[in-house]
Amino acid sequence: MSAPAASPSVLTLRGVHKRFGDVHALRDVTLEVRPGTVHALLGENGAGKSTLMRVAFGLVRPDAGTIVVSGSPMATPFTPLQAIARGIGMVHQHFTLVSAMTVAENVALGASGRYAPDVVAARIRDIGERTGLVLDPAARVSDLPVSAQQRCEIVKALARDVRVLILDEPTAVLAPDEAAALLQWVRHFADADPSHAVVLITHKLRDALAMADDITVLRRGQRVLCAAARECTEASLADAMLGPDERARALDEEVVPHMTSHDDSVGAHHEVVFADALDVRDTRGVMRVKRASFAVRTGEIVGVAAVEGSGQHELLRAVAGLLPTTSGRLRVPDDIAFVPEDRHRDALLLDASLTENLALRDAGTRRGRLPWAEFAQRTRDLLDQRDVRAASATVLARTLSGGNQQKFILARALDDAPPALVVENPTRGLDFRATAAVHDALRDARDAGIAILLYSSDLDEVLQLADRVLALHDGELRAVPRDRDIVGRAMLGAAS
Amino acid sequence: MITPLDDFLAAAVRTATPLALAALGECITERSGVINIGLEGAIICGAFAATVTAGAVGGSSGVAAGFAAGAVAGVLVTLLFMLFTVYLRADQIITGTAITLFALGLTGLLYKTVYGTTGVGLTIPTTGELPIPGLSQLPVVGRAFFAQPLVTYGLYLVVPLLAWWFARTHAGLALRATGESPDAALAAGVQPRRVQALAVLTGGAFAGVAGATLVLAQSGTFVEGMSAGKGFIAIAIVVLGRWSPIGVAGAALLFGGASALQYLFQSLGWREVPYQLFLALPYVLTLLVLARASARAQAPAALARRELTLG
Amino acid sequence: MTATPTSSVLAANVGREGRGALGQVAQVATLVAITMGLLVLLLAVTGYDPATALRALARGAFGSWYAFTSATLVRAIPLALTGLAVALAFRAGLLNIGAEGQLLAGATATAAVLGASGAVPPLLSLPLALAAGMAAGALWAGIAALLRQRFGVLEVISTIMLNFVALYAVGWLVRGPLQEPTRIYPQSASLAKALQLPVLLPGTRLHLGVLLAVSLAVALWWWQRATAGGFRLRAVGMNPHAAATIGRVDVARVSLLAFLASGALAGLGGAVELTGVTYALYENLSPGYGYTAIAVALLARLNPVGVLGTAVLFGALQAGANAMQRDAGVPIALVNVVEAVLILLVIASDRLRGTRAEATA
Amino acid sequence: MLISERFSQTRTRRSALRLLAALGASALVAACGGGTAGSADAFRVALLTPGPISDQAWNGGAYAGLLAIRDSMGAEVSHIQTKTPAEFEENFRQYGAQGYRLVVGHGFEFQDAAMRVAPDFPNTVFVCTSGNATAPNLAGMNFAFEEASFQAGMIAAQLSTSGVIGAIGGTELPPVRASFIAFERGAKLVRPDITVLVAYLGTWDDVAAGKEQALAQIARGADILFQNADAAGLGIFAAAREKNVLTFGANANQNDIAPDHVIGSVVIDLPRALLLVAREVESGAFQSTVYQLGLRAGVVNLVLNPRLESRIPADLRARVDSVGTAIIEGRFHDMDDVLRPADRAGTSP
Repeated sequence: MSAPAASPSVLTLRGVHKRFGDVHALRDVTLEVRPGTVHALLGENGAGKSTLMRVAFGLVRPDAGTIVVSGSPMATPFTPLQAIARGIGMVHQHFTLVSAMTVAENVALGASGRYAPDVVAARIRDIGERTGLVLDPAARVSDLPVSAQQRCEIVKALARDVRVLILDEPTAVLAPDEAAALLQWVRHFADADPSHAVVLITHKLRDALAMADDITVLRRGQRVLCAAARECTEASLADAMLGPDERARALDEEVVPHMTSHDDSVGAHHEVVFADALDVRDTRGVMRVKRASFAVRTGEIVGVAAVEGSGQHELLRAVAGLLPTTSGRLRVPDDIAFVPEDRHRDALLLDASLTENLALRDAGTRRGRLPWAEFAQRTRDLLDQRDVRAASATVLARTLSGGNQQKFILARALDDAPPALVVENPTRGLDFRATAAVHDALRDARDAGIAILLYSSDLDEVLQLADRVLALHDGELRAVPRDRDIVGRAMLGAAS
Repeated sequence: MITPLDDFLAAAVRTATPLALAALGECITERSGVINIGLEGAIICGAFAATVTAGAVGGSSGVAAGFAAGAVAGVLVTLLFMLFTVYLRADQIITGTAITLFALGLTGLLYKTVYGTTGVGLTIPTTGELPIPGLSQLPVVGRAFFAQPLVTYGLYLVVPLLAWWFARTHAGLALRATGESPDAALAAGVQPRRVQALAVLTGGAFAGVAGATLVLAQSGTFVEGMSAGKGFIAIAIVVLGRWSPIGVAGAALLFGGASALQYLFQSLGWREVPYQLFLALPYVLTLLVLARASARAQAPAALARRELTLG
Repeated sequence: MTATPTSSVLAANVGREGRGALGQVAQVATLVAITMGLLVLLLAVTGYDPATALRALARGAFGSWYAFTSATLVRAIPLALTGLAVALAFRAGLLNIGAEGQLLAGATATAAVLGASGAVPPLLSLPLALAAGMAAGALWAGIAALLRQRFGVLEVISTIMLNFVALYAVGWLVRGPLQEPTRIYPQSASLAKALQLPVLLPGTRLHLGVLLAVSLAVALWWWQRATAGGFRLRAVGMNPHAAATIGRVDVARVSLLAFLASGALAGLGGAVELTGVTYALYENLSPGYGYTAIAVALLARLNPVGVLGTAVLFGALQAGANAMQRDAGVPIALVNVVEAVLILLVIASDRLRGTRAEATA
Repeated sequence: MLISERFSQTRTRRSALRLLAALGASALVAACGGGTAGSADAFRVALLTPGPISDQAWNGGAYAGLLAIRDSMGAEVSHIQTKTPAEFEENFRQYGAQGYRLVVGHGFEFQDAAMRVAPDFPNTVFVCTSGNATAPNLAGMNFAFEEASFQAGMIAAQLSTSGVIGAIGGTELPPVRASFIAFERGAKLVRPDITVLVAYLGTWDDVAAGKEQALAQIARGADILFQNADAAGLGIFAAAREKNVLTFGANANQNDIAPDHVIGSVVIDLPRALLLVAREVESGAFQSTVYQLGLRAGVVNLVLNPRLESRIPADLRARVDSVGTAIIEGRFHDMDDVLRPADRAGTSP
């Protein structure tokens, strides 16, 4: 415990418990944020970081625990409005802006009484001058680029005289230089006023060590570490985040496993996917991929590195045969498999059985009666062989955990050994164990000779898995060496 | 000199009044992301409650009481809809259909219970026209807009007030945000459920007043099923008016005008055009307008969505 | 339950509803019982003798062979066909509220074809007329389908609009082009005996339509469960994005076909009602079958065979309501309340169960 | 399992089951033929109306007739409001099967169904108002509404100061159209230059529509309104009251609905008409025919409102009465071309 006398904390969460059904999301978690500091909240996906902060912001009602703001406790339950009134602001990982409304309207949202656009606009400009977070108050949010939307989120919080700012993975959607600028600003905000503080939710050790004063680490809903940043090292944090046994695996993963010497055993590396001067427009007719040329060969993973909205969404769908190409040449096998990033939206019939979900693959081309008995058998085989934890083939897809859903989706895609596979953000939202399982499955598929085109918004994941890397910037694709710095610059469009 | 145009416009405004009331209420409701197909039920309940109350109280205070009762009845029947859709998150279309069925049946049943076989006749006190001195003498628009029952003048206040409220109050922002993105609204400190609940009930009150208007400012009597599809017309009006109060008022006037055209044509002796055409015209018009892309762009993004928040 | 290949087929399909057919029937029975309890209360409150009224209700619906076949089942036929229409559309994720208008379109086309079919032998003209009814229903639904696909118009709104347009169109037609030859009454010419749908059981009004409804329901049930096309329909209804992305299903095409098929079923409902019951086109041909159909489909959990059961239930309710007015003086409007309460109870029980399931998930 | 899931408390479950059992029992009782109301040999009369009997007009009048049969003949009566052709036949058959002796379908729309049903129930007499079909146990009953409408037109024309009068109908049904033509001819007889505005609402229930159409006609100068619109007609009275013009009631005596604005009503004495046929049926004197009931039978009358009667000059009154006498004596032929041959084919009692 830190000494309370010198600097009473601006935000304290004590003994927070939260269960979702059978899952203990948070167990007796305590967090103290000192004034004028940046407090990094570290943990793997699913460790409970976001949930904890949603508790602090009144979005999640805890089963037990107290929340104290600037010395006085919050009456539980409380609403985000009450949290805001007490000077807490939260910027969510997935933006919570109303895209049909203007910046000013979004900033004003949540207050009461009369809304005067001029006053709010002046305030936004004022904040812009003070902080460098410049925005056009009259712009519609839907017209703004991602980085401006992020600024809008922060300005929204600042406009309410927020003293404790909670940022949930703020750099996830930003390009590296934008991310760096943002973190600089965060440091500046914390230093500007002794009543200020920032909670930075992240899973990036580097960011935490570089920017934070204090670091709290959560693992599986429990606090496993709370220390000053200067007392921590990457190794100690990794130990805390992953636990001793899993850390070993994680370090293994850092080693690039795919040896080029391995190539000969696969035989002739013919190009399974081949694109030449490919143009792709999105569903609204906007050109998103321009003259892309590349190939994916048997037995390799080609990784695409890009910041959000660079055209990767369209590129992957064009290759998967789901989006028509405008011009250029594209040669892909008919039975190419696709694993989309949004499991619930694009990959599963949540209210159907696993057997029916298996049958969904190729449902568009089947005729006549469906061989349900065969599907059921294949589903059971698949559950056994691919280590998908499900009670039976007849359970609803909804009842599976996220990790098992993704394992099922991947297994389904690989079920009849397709020559090529397109994968998009395959581990989004998965915990460490499930992530490792997905990575293993992808490498196994690659080793079995399948040509894989992979995109991940996590540059580290791309570098971990890919044999070759393509950087995509504003629709323009080029091959780059597997070097973090080079790739990072290339995806921003900087000359190499 | 009173021209056929004057009369036509006056009839259009009169016919538009209950439609505009119901549609403005539905506009509020839909802006919060809920579509209330049970509007028809709220209208008929409002009409019935207004009939019973105004008849029992009598006189001009009876009219006032009738309007109040109409609003209360509209709220009560909509409360059922609200509990189902906002709190149980039941399907809005199906619940709304059931509510309409429920209200039409219940009012029919209660009407017989209260008034027996002879009905209520013309014993209900009504509001008359209340010409505004000066304004009602204006050419063309004078009689049409300024020689109407009080409730119509109420609309002249409500429409701009509502437009202002949508755009210039934080409550209005909260309402629109809830209809666009309940998640965003929630994160900004708005309570989407509460907003939707209040919006739906407000819509019910408006519909109830619309029903009361049918009785107290127009017919002077109650007839089973006298809402005659006006709730559905109001939903079309909201679409046609692109979810904005001014637009809704204009669209209501257009629908009123289509009906008034039928009266005008027949009274001028032009009976070659089948009256069904005039009755169907507003619906066809709405369908045609819907086919224009710009109309849909205004629709609240979360309209009729069952899950309130995605998180 | 251990999954053998054959049982798992069934489980895969039934499992989605989360419980067996027996459980569903039990649930519906419970809800009907609660509704009846509320009915008794309502009758007592409004001053009618519940015992007399309920006896009349039972007698009107099931009291005699005649009542069952000619009041309950005859009503159940259009309810079943429109119920199948709604169930099919809902299953595909289309909120087709327009079965009423599609039914009217079907009846109108049937009347027009039979009116103009003079020289064609009845054996040919009757099927032709039913086909015309289906085509007209599909066409009427096609307007909403087109608006949805080309312009993104919510089908909920467009189908409601189209119901009113259909109603007024029929009102005009029976006073205009389709009016009976003497041009006195607002109705089309009454059908000659040969052009009427044959009565199935002598001494009753039960016509051939019942066989059509039953066979279509069974066929649809089988089709949805066993065939690729049926699975595509369900997949699109459950999640069009996944159907397109993983199944590579042409969602627009499946939606369009489902909408057209739904309209055709409702249109057939109108055609069958005209040729089997009313024998002429009237403005008031439908007492709102297309709206009741929503309840029929929902209560049956969109199961085509279940639709048969709920159609009979609602047919019995309405037949019983007629008897309640005849024999106990209870206003017929009461049946609306009963139907509404039943729908609300179904929704409530589903949602309460759903919320609990979500809470423990 | 499901029930226990839904009602975790056994108490609730038990009562639900009890309710189910009670329901099953009542169905069983009904199925065994128990509980049929009334005795088998009572004289039973049924009425089917297309609209609500609270309209104080066409439907309300017929219901009054039904009650008159009950009260003066001690009959058991039943009424049902039904709007859908599919239900017409069913209800006819149900009444037939229950041994009703007389079943009245109140409107032309019931005729087709009655024709189909009548042969199957030879012991039941079916009567359709405004109908013209006959069978051994099926009669039509036409009301010469136009006779008194003609008289109403005469009064309207003379009382009008503007020279414009109006007539508003629900939908364009044959008897409505015929009476409007009679109204116009009566008016023109008195005042050849009179303008008669005719309109149809397309509905019998939409009161607001009735009022609006009335206002539209009043705006066109009409100061006397004739109407035949049932429930929607109430809106026409409301408009008359608001704009202080005179109207005529129709079908039933509507003079009291707006006592200062209804000059008189073209009344169909439905109680009288229905009693007439009911007595014939009961006594066995019924003969299949198309009843032609008008002034002569005393079934159709122009009943003036005593409060406003003084406005009608004596000479006009005499002229109206003389037309009435001519009609009763069969000397009036101004409407012969309008009415259908079938209407005239029937006998007039």
